[in-house]
Amino acid sequence: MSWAPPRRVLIAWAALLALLGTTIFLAYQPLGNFNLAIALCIAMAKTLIIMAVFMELRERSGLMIAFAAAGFFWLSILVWLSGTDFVTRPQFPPHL
Amino acid sequence: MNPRQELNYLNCEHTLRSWFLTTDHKRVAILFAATITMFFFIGGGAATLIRLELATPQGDLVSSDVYNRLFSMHGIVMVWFFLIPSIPTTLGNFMVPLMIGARDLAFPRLNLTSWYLFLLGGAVTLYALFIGGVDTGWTFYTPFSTMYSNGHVILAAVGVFIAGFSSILTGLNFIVTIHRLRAPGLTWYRLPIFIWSLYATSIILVLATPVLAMTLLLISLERFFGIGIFDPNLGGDPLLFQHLFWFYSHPAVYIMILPGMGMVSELVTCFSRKNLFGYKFVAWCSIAIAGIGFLVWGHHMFVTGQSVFAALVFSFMSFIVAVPSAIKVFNWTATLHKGWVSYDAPMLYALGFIGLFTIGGLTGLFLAALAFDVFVTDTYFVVAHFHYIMVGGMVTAYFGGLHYWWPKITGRMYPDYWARAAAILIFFGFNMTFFPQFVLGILGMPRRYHTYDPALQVWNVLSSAGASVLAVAYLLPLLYLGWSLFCGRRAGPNPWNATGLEWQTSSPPPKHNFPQTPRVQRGPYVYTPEAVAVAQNA
Amino acid sequence: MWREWIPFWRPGVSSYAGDIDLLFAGLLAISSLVVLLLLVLLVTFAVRYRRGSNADRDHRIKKTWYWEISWTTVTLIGFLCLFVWGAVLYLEVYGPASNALPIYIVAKQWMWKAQHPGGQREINELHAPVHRAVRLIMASQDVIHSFFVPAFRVKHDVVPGRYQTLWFKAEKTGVFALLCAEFCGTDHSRMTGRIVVMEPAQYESWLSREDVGGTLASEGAKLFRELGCSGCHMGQSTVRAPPLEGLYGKPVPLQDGSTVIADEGYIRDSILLPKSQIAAGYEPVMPSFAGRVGEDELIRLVAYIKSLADEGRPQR
Amino acid sequence: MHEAHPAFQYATLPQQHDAAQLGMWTFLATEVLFFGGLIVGYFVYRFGYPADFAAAGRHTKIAIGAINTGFLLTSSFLVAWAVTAAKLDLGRVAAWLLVLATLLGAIFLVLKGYEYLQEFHERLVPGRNFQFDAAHARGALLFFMFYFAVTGLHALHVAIGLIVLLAIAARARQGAYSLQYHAPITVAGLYWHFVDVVWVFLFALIYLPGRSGE
Repeated sequence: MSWAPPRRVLIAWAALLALLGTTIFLAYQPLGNFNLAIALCIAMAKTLIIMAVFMELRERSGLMIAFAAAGFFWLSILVWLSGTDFVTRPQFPPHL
Repeated sequence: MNPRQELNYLNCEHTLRSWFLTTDHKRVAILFAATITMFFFIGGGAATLIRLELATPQGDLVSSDVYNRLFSMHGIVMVWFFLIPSIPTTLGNFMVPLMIGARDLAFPRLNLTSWYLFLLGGAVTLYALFIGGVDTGWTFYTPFSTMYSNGHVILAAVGVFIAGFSSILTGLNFIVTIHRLRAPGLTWYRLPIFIWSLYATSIILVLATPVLAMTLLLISLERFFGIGIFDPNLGGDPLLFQHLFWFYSHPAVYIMILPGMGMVSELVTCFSRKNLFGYKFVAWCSIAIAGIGFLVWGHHMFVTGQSVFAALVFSFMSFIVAVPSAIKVFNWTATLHKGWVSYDAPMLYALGFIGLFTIGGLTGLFLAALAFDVFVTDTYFVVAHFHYIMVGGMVTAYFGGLHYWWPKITGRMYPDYWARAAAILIFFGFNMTFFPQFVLGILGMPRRYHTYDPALQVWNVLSSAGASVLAVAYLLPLLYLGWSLFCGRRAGPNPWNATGLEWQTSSPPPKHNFPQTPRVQRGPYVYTPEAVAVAQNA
Repeated sequence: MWREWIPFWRPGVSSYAGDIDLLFAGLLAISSLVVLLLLVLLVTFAVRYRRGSNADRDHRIKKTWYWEISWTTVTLIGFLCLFVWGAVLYLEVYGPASNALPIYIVAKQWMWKAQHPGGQREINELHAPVHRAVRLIMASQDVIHSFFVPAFRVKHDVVPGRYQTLWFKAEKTGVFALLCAEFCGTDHSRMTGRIVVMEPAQYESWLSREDVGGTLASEGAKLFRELGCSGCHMGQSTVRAPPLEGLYGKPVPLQDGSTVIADEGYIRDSILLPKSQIAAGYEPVMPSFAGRVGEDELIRLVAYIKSLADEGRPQR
Repeated sequence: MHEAHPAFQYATLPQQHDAAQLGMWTFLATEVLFFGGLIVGYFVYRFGYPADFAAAGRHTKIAIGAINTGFLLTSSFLVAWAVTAAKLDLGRVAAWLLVLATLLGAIFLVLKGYEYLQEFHERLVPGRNFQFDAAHARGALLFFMFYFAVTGLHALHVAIGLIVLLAIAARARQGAYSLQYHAPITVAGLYWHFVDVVWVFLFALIYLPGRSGE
């Protein structure tokens, strides 16, 4: 059965579906602001699994991993620095 | 062997098809060069009309609507269709594989695609500009652009959007090429600084341009459907647009200037016959500028009602990003120390660059200082500042590079006398045009003004007079470089006795650059005493 | 004054203009020094070590490390000083003003409209007393404009959809240019006006000379009745709607548990978006007035509600 | 099985593969920031209008969203499987797996379209017929503008992915890929997985807010 899926790919798939279930379940628990944090953490976990296994990043060089991380890192710069404005602005949203 | 018989990338094929479907990076570079030269003169034409209009304070040459379209056209064309692609897509495209000893870029077909996208984007934008134009300025600020402008905003934005993908593809190609196609022995610290700076540029192209693309898409949607996420009437925030726009457009300034800095590093070393002072520092400064350059965009928004805290952060980062630029200037100066300085035309451009860039950079500090920015932002002080960086810096470096590599690209030498005359004329014409604009800014003349206080006329007339000198000076190279194509003396493989790999192949280079892949054993600027002596006697 | 001797320099006339001019002088001095130093070095090196000269080229600097570290450090420290200088001044210019005279500004394509608390209205002109802090509450009816007075060394964008405040204190009487500094369309360059700074006595007499229908607050009160606001917010009917007396400047507890300070911006938004911030204990029954009242009328309503703050809590 | 040669600018096939991978990852970094522009807008307004976003989030169709997420994850799994099969010279298996993955992607698009239709009937389309509980209308409008823009763009990416996968499947069926030469199928796979990653985040941002209560 050489055409069967490799074990790690199968496991990753199962883990992804399990995480999907978990995130939906946790979204219905009243946890306040933690709901968003948890949802994002699970999304990140899923991303890591997809990248490491499906996208075979774990077999790649550090350079490739750095490239994969670069986009997310720069996005975090964008979020963080625009955030400094909106979080500390007395007039956002337009009232307040 | 008769040099006329020697096959090179120019004479190996002659059909139109061989040009328009070429994947040779050198030919693609020529295609780009022709295109951006056209855009340079379109943008320059608009600038000429602007300066002509501003010679009198009443606004009597064109109507204010036409004037607004002129400066928008000048900005859009110059920024996206000349400055950003200029060095990377022409000199970079031509030289990157040559300088790293490769046969081509990593993705030659992508490279050609990039040109076609650029052409398409340019055509769409030009169409928008000529069927009625855009009156938003190159910044497309909402809500003016989305709800009040009566220009062809969507078309222009779509054009820029398409051209943005051309930039992304070029940057991507360079990154992969520099990582994967270096000749054997060519380690990172043996790379010419020009390559380092193009690598840094590519990082910005790849990571900033998509945000611009998304922003332009959003304002196009907002304008098309009449609803959108920046509309203050619907709870949106126009400042979010400015954040997204400047997240691209501030790093874009570094897209423009970094290749210029790399260019000057090549020129200063070659014409001083000396290794670059502080090579590693200069190399890493390029990367540092590319990185920190992403953290400063809010300094365009100090007076917009952004939070005071954010303004402080952005001001601080802006001062930090100026440090690596300052380091570079010091290193270029120190490179001359105990060198063998010659005054060929490219070197004159390089020296001009150092002077003009220094003034542009220092006035950048004025604008980074928060309280002073409150006074002079949105005035001619800003206009003068960024023209010192972009025209005084970037365009001067581009001309320097063009003159430096012209013999390599065409195999011909240009008339030396004329080239030096043009370099000097550009320097003086430039200062005459833009220095008075600093004064105008201090006197409180806002930018994008069609009419102005008659008391300011004398400075505007000075500036306009300088602009006419500058216009002539920019036309000169077109003439003598064009002449040299047919009548210029033939240049050998290495007319400057420079050290780079690109000089080790014939001029113009053969189709696949090198007869055999070169092996590299030393750094980029190792001028041996013998090499110096040859140059000394030449 | 020495500054007046320089041909391209007009000294600033606001309370903070002197400091900003000093900052400019400082920046200019430092930059000139740097440019001079570089110029001298470049010219010296380029001439002395030109090709063909016999200058000594032995003993080149080999260790570049020390040089790099030293000029990086010096530059960094210099820049940080400039940052602090600029930032401290910025906090003063954009900070709060004490005991300031409020004046309302509405920007629209392509004019500046000013409204004084006493009801005086002007277009493209702004009369202000000398030596007295003036606080501008600015709104835009359409696109982004920017209130720029070069002589005061100050500007601030006026972004639609909210109030923006800016203060200045003129130290000299005279007429100064008011400009729009953010591109706003066809007649952007004609969206200019005059700031007339007068002696306090003259200012008072100017105020009384102006033909006014009533104070801003009294016009607001009229609007308040015409629009039917008084039906819920006044007298005995304040069961359904919160009373507005003594509201301005006080914290308001909201339904979601948070509190906000009732400043001009809050009042404005409560009129336009009544359902976004409901005061604790009230039903969200107020209709929105967005689209029914313009920025001019809003200013009057806000002025009126502000004036109720001083009345304390009368007949309840 | 024909012998594969590197393109002229490369010295070896591994070098060419490596360049292709690096190029794709660079492109994906670009894509992250492309979607990032919208995501920033989302976070800014979610910070500004938390209650409105919660209310709007409750109006999304979480059942369809969850099923769609499952389909995309599975389709991604099939593509990863296909890549390993292609490397084992099992071209026909790889082709069938890719076709299956394409099918799941197509179902995703169909369900997405059905979801849009429902939202249209519920008057949730900004600019067309938007109507929402007045207390939360302001933020909800921004939410749904974000929603349609970002899912629309994502759907476009899915559609492009479907075409790419089918083209690759055709080539795989002809046995074009092997352990030595498999750059196109791996690179196409990277793209498809990335589309999946984007959706994973969109699912968390669109369907989950406000589920835990009023």
